[in-house]
Amino acid sequence: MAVETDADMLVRVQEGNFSIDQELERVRARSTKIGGIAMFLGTARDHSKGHDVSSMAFEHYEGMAQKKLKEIRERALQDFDIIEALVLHRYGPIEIGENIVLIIVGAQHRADAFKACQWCIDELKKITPIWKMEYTPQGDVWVEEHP
Amino acid sequence: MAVETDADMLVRVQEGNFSIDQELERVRARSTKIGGIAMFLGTARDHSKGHDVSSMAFEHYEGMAQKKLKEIRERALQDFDIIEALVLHRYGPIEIGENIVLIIVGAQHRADAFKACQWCIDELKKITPIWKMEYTPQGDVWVEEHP
Amino acid sequence: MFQVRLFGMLKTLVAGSNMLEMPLADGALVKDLVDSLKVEYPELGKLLEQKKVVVSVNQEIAHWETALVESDEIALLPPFAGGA
Amino acid sequence: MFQVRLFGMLKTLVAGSNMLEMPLADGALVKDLVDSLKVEYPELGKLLEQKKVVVSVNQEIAHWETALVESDEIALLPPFAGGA
Repeated sequence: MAVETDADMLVRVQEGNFSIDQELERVRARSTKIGGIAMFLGTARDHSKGHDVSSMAFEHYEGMAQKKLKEIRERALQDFDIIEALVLHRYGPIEIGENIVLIIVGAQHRADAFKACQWCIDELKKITPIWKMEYTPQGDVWVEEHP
Repeated sequence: MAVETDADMLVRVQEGNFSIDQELERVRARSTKIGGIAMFLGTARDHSKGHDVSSMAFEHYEGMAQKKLKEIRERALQDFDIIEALVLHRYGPIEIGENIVLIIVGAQHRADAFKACQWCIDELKKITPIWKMEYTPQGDVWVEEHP
Repeated sequence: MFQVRLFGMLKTLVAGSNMLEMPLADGALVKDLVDSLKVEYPELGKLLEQKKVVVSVNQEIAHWETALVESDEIALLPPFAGGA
Repeated sequence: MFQVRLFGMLKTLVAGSNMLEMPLADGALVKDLVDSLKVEYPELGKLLEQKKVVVSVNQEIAHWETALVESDEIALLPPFAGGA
């Protein structure tokens, strides 16, 4: 599979869906030393904090969101013993069951890959200017995950 | 994507490669309550404990290997707050960079998915009768990961 | 006039607008902006006061002592909720 | 004759064969099998003694006190190395 592997493709905020196989190719193409790849895929649940959700939409701060995801990738590469990391987040309307966010971390060993992958998604939630609107039977709600 | 989702497809030892997107479909199709999916993909490294590796091959104990992977999936479903788990391992010759093992765990929340995914791969290495032959410039070696 | 971008639920506090304008002098601090907002948009002011909403300047989270110029890209950011 | 399956590096200890046969009586214990193996295949016996190789009976790891019958599926398992 021929895919672009430049750093810009490894950090993206995009409206459309993504293929995990294709994104994986970008990471594994970086080195034949990769032996363990940890991934996190966030998907749209039909339920949230006790209420039903019919669909959702994400809004991002164009520019700053990309900048923060880039920071996350760079800090992960610096602070963990890993070889490559990819961080993607979608924006716009998203149906139940669809992909929202993807983190892929390739390392020589699995423990490092897992640690870095968990750190990336935790950090993404903390520092990335992205907001979620949930459409529920009771109305539309902006979600405050970290009040 | 139409894929089989019966339990047999969620635990497999197979010779051929697999598509992560297709395997993911089996897990996410189980419930719209899934919000976090943690995955581990093990790939063939060209380097191992200080020596080069040109390719490898896995041998498994047919029957017992499947039985142990099934046990791992069932214990994961029982012991962790997760919704579905998939465990695949390849056997036969595998080239550098190729897929070897895949774990996918779907949960409502990401922390549970990560914990169970890590447990599955750790447990797989401990209890599954699978052996690795490494082909190296110095000759062929049976690898003893847990001597 | 300083332009201030609004995101997420903050837009609902300002009649659905994603931007507001505040009259400030170059060199004003973020806390001066917050003080002005408290007067014009009490609900917004309260969220800023409680640090539930943070101010970013040129795409970085700003301190209340950060000095502003009119060409700065200023935004008010409610709690983030990305990542699923 | 009891048939004993061999996996991984164990085959290299028995001239590349993936199976060996041992004369044992029904009701013999796993430790009796190990004792016989120590005589016939000293290298294999040593690995069993050191617990580097375990015995499985009907696809479950067996204790040394497990009793065997000829129809059991018996195997010798060297250290596992699956999972990448």
